[in-house]
Amino acid sequence: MSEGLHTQEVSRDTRLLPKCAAIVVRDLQLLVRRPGQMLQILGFFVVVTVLFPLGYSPELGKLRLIAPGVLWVGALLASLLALEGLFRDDAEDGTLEQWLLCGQPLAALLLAKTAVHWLLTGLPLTVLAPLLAVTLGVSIEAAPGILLALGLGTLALSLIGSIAAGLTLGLRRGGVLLSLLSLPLAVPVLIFGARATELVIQGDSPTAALYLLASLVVLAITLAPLAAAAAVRIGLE
Amino acid sequence: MTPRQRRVTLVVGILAGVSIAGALALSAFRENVMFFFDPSQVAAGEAPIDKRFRLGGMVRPGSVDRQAGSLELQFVVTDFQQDVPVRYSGVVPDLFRENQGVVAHGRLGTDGIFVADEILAKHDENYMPPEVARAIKDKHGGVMPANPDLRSVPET
Amino acid sequence: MPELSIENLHVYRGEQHVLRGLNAQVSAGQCLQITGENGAGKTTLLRVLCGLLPAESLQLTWRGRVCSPQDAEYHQGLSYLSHAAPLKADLTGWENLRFLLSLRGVWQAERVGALLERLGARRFADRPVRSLSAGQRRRLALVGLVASQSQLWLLDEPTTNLDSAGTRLVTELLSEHLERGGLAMVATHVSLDIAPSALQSLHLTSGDGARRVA
Amino acid sequence: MGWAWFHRFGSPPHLYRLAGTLTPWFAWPAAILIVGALYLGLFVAPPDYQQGDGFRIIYVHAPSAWLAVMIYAVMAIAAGVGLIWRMKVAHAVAVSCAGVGAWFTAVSLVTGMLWGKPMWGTYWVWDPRLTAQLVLLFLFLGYMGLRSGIEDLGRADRASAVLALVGVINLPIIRYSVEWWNSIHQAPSVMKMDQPSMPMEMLAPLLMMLLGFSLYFGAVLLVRVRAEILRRERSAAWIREVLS
Repeated sequence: MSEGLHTQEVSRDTRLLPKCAAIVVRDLQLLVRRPGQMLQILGFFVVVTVLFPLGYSPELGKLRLIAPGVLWVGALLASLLALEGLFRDDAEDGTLEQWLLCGQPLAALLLAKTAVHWLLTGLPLTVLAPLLAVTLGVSIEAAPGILLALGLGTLALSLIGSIAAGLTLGLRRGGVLLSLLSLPLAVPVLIFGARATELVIQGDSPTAALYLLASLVVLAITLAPLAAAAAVRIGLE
Repeated sequence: MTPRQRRVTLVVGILAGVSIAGALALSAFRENVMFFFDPSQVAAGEAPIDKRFRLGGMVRPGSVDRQAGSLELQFVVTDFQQDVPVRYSGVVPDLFRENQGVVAHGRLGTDGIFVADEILAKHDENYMPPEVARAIKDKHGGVMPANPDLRSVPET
Repeated sequence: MPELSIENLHVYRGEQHVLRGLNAQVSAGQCLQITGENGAGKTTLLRVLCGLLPAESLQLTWRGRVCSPQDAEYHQGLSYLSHAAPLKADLTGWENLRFLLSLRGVWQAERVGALLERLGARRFADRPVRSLSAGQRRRLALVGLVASQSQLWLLDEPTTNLDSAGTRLVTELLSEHLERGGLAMVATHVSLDIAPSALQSLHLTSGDGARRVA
Repeated sequence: MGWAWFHRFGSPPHLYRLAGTLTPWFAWPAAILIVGALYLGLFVAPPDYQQGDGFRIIYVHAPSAWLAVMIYAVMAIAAGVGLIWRMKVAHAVAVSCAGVGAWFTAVSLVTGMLWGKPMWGTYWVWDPRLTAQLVLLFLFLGYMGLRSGIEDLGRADRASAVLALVGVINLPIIRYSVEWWNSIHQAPSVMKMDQPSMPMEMLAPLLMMLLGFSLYFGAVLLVRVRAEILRRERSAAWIREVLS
């Protein structure tokens, strides 16, 4: 190696965005190698939703009434299931440690990580939801509203859940704790999301509830990565 | 970026995020989560036909008509200027009484009858001894006003 | 003027006062070898200096500036290699290195290629890390370390899982790093074959903190 | 210079002694106020014109509901101080709050349910404030659950502090839930300071009870903080001096 004094002369790219892009590319690569986790989560969502007609009533009229709740509880549980692995693998093989040492704001890196996580779990859940809604007697015309509500809602859930995922890093019974910690924080998302979905299904305008959901998403994008960064630092000690 | 620039970016980012979130929440309230109308507005044709909204007012004394042996119920909601007949099927809350505040969720039919799918008895926010309540009612022609001024009540 | 100076370092792990008032200085071109029995706090010391563990008290001076061990600029100048190589099992060695080095903003394909060649890692760089032996993973991690071009190396047992040729390679890389004006803190019991003038050592004993050995 | 008191406050022996001295100053007034308020509320205050004697449960329900929220706020502030200034006794205060807060939340829920039976005809109604209170209970339980899951004390302190601060976002939600959902639960009666919608003879015991509960919380907190400090500093030299 023929470099001279490498200290001051190293040309180091200190921009943040290429690092976030590297995280996105890497997680997509990982998904291609192991699509299992994502499929498991989608399967879980489908099973939970389909159990309701079997356990409650096959009458579409009745099912339509509980459809918003069923969809949201299913999506919430599926997101929680997915969140368990959000930071765990990276923490176990030591790569997450390197994120803390790369000289970039950890919160921004975690935001990128959470965004790609949503892309790989929350978005597929969202796309699946209108189809499942049809099996619950909901008209396909409600699809755009359901897509919007669940899209925003799952994004907020992923962001909020990233805090709990950081806090429970490396703990025994981490999965149970993750649910206990996330659920209270997820209550507003659930309320506004289910409300928006209900209004859509009834054929009313869900605008107000969607605004509130969007407001939660923006707030979560702003604050959750900071809390998650603090949590991850503590979790890696 | 220097640490100082980072801190400034962070603070600006948080402020921007929180204000956007606040603006979105405000637009939600401007949208009005669910429309609320009183009987006068319904009579004036301001309420939408065949769209869910909330109807609020007092239960007109003597208007409650219960079908014996069924949960069918009919009564009239009034704001002392206009009346709206309401039909409801189901269990009503205990505080649902004549001359009490009530909020009904449902749709207005083309026949002018409001079909409710949910009835909420509006308990008023005032706590007072019975004799004070009597005194206030006496002053207001036998009806509890929406916002009684307790300081104006004579000692009993 | 030492590039790195650590003063009054106190660290508790649980109720144990692991490091009690440790002081150390490292100048450019110097290597500080950390020895000590198991549990004496070698790994703790390195992790505290990375900002991965909180210290009860620590005055850290880096390039003449007092800073926190979580400072971004300080991090840009340091590389930490822990016991385990920080590699994703499902990615190939090449993909792993590209990610790690992109994260630090120093990815240069030819340079990494040359380093892989030199560390004898070229032939397995395209295989998923899952299928590699511990020694092969360590070689990949060493490529990442050198390619990150940091001035300060913090190495935790860098020679574990390596054969004697690999161990020699580590000391060789270390010597070159020091010659270029780099600094290193290495926790190891292997005697490091580098110029005596560039080598200091620090012996940690559990119980009464650190004693400095010439 | 002005921060000397702050650092003195942060020293475990000082806080330990201070808490010991202050405890009776909280405990006795608390006992007197609570007994007095119970007498006034249960026997002297007149029955409500609509709810009759049933409304008297407000004298336990409302103060414990306020206290639950207040304790969460105290916990979050202590946790924040501990996290930012790395003050260990602040973490000890935050930990001590969690258990008491969970109890007050549980009491407010149970009394709310008992009140709900005559008011709404059922023990449980998914009314916004009841729901928000339930969520608050989950937050307290999550806080304690997280702590019990982490063995290292320092890590448990910091992790639970982050959770407490995140949970603070929940407090405004409780606060504004009445407007958000606009339901059948009464709007807060006492907060309208210009014109309380409750006559003095009904209001006075309520305020007395609130003050009594707050002082009681203060006393319990001081005792628990002392215990927590003893537990944390058990190997420190000053403990032996104090105990001998």
